[in-house]
Amino acid sequence: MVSRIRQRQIAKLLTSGKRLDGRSLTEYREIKVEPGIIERAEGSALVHIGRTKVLAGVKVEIGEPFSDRPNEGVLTVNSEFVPLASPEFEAGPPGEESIELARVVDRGIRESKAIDLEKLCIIPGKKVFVVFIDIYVLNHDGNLIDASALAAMAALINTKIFNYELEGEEVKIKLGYTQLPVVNYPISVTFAKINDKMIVDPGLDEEEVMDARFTVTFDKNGNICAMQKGGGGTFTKEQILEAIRIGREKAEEIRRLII
Amino acid sequence: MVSRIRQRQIAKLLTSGKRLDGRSLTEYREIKVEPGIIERAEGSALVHIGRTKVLAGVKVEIGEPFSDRPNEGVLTVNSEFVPLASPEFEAGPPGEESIELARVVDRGIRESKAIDLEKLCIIPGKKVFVVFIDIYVLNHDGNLIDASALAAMAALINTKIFNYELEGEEVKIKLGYTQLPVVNYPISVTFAKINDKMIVDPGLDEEEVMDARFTVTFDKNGNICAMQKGGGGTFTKEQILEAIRIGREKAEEIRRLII
Amino acid sequence: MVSRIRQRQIAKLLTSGKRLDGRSLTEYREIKVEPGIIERAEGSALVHIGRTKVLAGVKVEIGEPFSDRPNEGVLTVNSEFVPLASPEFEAGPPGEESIELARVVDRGIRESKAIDLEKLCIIPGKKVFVVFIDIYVLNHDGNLIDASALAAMAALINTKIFNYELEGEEVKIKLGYTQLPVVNYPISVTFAKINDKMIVDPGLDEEEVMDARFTVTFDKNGNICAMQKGGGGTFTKEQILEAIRIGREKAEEIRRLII
Amino acid sequence: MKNEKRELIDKDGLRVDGRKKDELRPIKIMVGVLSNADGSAYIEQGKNKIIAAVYGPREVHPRHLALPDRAILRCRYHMAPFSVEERKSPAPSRRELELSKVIREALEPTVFLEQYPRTAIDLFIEVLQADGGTRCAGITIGSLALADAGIPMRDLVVACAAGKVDGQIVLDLNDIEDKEGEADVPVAMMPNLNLITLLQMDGLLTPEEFEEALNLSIEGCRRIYALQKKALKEKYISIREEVET
Amino acid sequence: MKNEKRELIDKDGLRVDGRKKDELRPIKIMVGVLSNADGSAYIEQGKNKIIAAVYGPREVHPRHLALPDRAILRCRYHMAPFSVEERKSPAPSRRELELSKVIREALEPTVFLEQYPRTAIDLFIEVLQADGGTRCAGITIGSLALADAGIPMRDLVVACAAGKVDGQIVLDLNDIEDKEGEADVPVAMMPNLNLITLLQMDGLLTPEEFEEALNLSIEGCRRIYALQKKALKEKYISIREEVET
Amino acid sequence: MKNEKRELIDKDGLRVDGRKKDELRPIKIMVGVLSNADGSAYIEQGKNKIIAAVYGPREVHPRHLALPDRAILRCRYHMAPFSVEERKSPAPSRRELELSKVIREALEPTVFLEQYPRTAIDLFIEVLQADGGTRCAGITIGSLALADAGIPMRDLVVACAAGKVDGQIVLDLNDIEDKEGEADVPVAMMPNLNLITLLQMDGLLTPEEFEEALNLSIEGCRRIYALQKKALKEKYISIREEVET
Repeated sequence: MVSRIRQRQIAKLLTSGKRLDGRSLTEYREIKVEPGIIERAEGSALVHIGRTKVLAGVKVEIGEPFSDRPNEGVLTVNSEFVPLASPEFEAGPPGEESIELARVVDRGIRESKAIDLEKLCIIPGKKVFVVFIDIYVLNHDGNLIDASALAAMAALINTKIFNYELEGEEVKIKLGYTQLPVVNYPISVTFAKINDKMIVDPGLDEEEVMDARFTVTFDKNGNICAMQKGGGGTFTKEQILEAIRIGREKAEEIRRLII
Repeated sequence: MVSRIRQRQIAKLLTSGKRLDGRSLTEYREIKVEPGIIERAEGSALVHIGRTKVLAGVKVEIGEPFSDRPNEGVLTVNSEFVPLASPEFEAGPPGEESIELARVVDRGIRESKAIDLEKLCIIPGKKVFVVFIDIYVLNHDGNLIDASALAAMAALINTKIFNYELEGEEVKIKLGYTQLPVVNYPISVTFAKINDKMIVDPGLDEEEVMDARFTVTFDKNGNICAMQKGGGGTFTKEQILEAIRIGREKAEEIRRLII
Repeated sequence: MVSRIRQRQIAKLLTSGKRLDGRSLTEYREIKVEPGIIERAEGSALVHIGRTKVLAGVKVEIGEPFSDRPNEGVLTVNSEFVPLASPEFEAGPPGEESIELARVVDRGIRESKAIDLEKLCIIPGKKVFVVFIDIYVLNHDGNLIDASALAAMAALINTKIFNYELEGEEVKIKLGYTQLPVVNYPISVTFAKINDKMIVDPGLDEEEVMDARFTVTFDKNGNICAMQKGGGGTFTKEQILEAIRIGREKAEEIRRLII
Repeated sequence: MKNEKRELIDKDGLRVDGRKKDELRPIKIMVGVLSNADGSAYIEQGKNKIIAAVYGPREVHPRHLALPDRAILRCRYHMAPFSVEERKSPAPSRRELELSKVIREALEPTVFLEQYPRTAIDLFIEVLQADGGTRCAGITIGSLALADAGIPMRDLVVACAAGKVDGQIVLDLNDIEDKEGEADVPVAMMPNLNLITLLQMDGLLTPEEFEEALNLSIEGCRRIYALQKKALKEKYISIREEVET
Repeated sequence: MKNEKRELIDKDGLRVDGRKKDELRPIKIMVGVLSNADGSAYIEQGKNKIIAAVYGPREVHPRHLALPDRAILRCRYHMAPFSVEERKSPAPSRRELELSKVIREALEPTVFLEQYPRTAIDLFIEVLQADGGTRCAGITIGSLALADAGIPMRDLVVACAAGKVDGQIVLDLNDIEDKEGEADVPVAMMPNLNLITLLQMDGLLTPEEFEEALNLSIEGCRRIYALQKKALKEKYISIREEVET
Repeated sequence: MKNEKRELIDKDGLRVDGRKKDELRPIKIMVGVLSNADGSAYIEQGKNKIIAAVYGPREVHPRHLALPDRAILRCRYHMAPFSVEERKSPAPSRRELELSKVIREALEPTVFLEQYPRTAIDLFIEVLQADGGTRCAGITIGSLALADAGIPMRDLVVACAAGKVDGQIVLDLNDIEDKEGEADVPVAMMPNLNLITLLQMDGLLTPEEFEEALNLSIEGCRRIYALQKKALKEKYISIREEVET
């Protein structure tokens, strides 16, 4: 836990528009994207935001479609806060933070229709491709949502599916690979509110003193495809609208790192 | 926990044939049955016994029969002691009290053949209706077994199944509904023994001081279809036989509330 | 826990080549094998090593083969440390000791090809016999691995499968039984190291003071088919090689008890 | 969301259930409906039927979860197996776990947690029948159950969603609109303090559409707030009547 | 229960295993069969093979379960995967959880729990082979394991079922009679105090038939009680022999 | 294991990945790769990509697990869902639980646990990509992560497997060799003290073949030990450079 002294220090700096690590209020830490580092996965990417490290891996398998979407492939997003990444993380089934993160990332991808799921149908109602995105947090230094959403998208862009042909209802694997049909590029931008100041990309020390968190996800056309408020604090309407204005620009910048 | 003073008070009153709330030893609290309150369920009923409130919902789905009963539908009874209902209840998988309750209710329905399960067969050995009875305790003020058994029966009586026709082995839903084939009406009557006195329909304060509990379930013909002794106390043979005599009358009275 | 005094006593005796119960360092306690005691199981055996008692039961069911072994039956080994067997055992899902034990027993049987799994294929890729070996520890007085491995093998040798014939893809059970095709007889021999002395078949009191444990499993030809070091201590290469020399002889002796 | 299978707004501008675009569903709220709980409330909003109960402040189990300087607020949002079209397993789903978290965080800002150090305040929300917008309705009665339990609060919290259906921004989506519409924006707020305590969104909206939806949600919240106050008042009147008679 | 597929009582009044209506299956009981447990017992009743062990009085984990004024009695009834026709998953089923509860409550009345405050007495019953009537046989040896552990008791507890098969009331149902018969009434009692400690019933009986079945169960209990005492005595004799030689 | 489908060693004595029989796969080791952990290390060995982190000595939760006279070493070996051909469920498998145990027991002998009574030292090993021999590679970097965390140790622990492939004893089996070969012998040791801390075997070997495999494993360990020391040194050099500049 960051001490109260640290908290006062962070808050005081913010009133003069500064942050502990020298960033401006609307400045991200350095972002680095390393796609394709897990050769055995169909897709993968390691994203660094400052010292935060998140690895996303994509596996593609053949499975059944949902009964109400017989012509569409299936997308599932799962997230693991492995205890290696932080002294606060514990082994065991995903906690609420991890589930929330996975669901926010999932919504961004799903609502922006980032994957053309109809192209993943093999036999309508019977066989489709199931895309598993597994988010693996390796080092938690704040802003896991943005890092995870970016790693997931970079991994999807990087994903290849084996070619196949049908013999009756049997799927026969053929030589070669095809790119996963990625057609939109949602990008999450997360804000923290500390003593009524809005800052972008909170580091862990800032998250520990923040009042509340707000994530907004933009698709490639600048439309909003997901939002999530977190933490036990509040926002004014004006703060939300300002965050959306700033977030839209930030999303544009970050998107350039992956396409 | 009811204090020892309360316990002595309850016991003392009982020796003179009285109870804290003014009831006689063989008198139920007021029973109210509200069928059909969950429109989205195939059947439902809310039962009040005094301040005890139990909601039962019935869902009907298509599933597979048991391999040793290929011509019969499937009945499953589940009970949830949701923490909303009592400071003693905890979230999580059902505890032994909850499992016992569900199994006693289940036995009463099953052994009295309350549902004509053969009428729920769609394709022998392959497709049958599966009837899920979910018992939801909303406020626990004693005698959950009787309230739950009654709510379950009232919900079953109230249950409608969609009409269907077969196209080959596909089940096509048609317009309209048919009543679930309910052909018997088991009713549970529960007794508590406190200082060698037998009382009917124990309230929570009485349950907290009782030595043991005894439930007997009667079908519409006055036959016994389930029994369950509970609690770490004992009964004499005479107490059991007396409880059966009284219970049979009580069951008749209560049954009139639902048919 | 055995007190330090006991530990010193055990260690001191060992330096003069003796053990608390009078055995030599390479001597097993009395071994007794009672096959077939669970008539309802397809195979079973109760093994006593001293006061250690382990019951193994075999059930055979029809199931699906693994997709990479379409022509082979399936073997699964499971072990339960039921709380009846020791004050240290707790109810619940198997702990790491129990899982390790089951996996070591499994490896011995699997790697020695003790069961001719191809003979357990009914319809390639679709239906095979699944052999469940359940190891039930009834009294834990040390050396559970050897007792379990022996009980599992004795139960397999004792296993009969119902006769069947195929009607299309339906399996019809016929009169009579056939012996499970057991073609090899792996035997485990376990050593404990206490103060640099190697002893065979450690009793519970010896296990409580041992530095490390080493199990080696031999097939009927004297070849090694499984090994497992356990415990937070070490071995020299010479100790391992000596254990193998001794273990090979012991395995021969023990094997005679079951074939 | 978003498989436009049928027309959700007709040529007269009316929705599948006959409502106008900025119209709430019929709402019925009752406070103090359960005798065991320290506080409780019940809501019917359209076909939603939801009940909430508060226990606490009370001792924390396990104890190491207690905080030395304030109470912990815990929340469990849960759906009855029979509350939805296809029977739901009673085990909490990932969706229920997420909603439990965001509901708790929507109510936390209003509770004076520091008044009850080392205790827990437990809120249980049970969805008995679901018809779209259950998280908002759950927050609306959750804050009433807290009030009914006598927990000191800065303000009530009230929640309402707006969304986009057939290209138009509408208030308080029902189940069909939620599933087949284009976007859903659930909002919770403290109406007197004008502070947003829950904000989520899924679907696809331009920033301008979002602002319109946000404004409409806030308007909906204000209307439900009036119903909240009325329900609280009715409870107190009935208590006064009981006391006086 | 109750699909009358075959004749369960033949024209000579004999049952599928050749017994008369009021005849128990062959029973073999042994006390003190496990070296680790504080007390243990083993029974074969028909093809049932069941073993029970008691540990305690011992420390309670987790500690908050301990009671200041008496011991807690805990019971786990569990079936081995290979004990039944189709392999049973080792995870406890709902049936096993219910039986664990009623068995505990059948034995609780006899134990002087107040003599061991803040401790636990653990009874583990493992069904190695099941042939109908396992709960009763489990209670019968459970009370012997308690006695063997030196736990002070008011009386032994003994259990036996009666039931209805082919229209007739019979004693001590085996697996086939239990599955295909019309009713089963398991009863446990403290024979010297004449008190019933377990009573369940499933099937369909008139009150008169029930009374007949109850009386027959009690008669069965009395006969098994003689075997219990004999088994206990044998244990003590063998100990005395050990001591004297 | 052991379905000889293809030739694993060609006529020139080269293996499927072109290695000679006694040749290790390319190995890259880095120490101190994670900022949160007290110690960490990363290895690539063939296509294996594995990361390890140590937290501690730290407080033990739950507390009753703490030991009065020494630290407890805990170890979790875990595979990422995407690390293997077919997606692995994130819940720990029986294999992962066994490996966690043997890895812990392979490292325990080297740590001076008695220096930190009542604490826990937690080692987490995450297999990001698996290519055969992950337990050995995990031990190799596990001991580096312990060293990086400043935990006092008797020696490093280093691990390597040998095995039998196409009838020949070879070093450091890759995934294909592990699955299709005849035997696998993973070994861990403290190289300076010449003590074996892990030894497992599956497959089929004569005692003579085993001895050959054991000797080859030990030889492999010694070579990897040199790489361990180099990686540790590089970490310290880079720290010194940081400090000095």
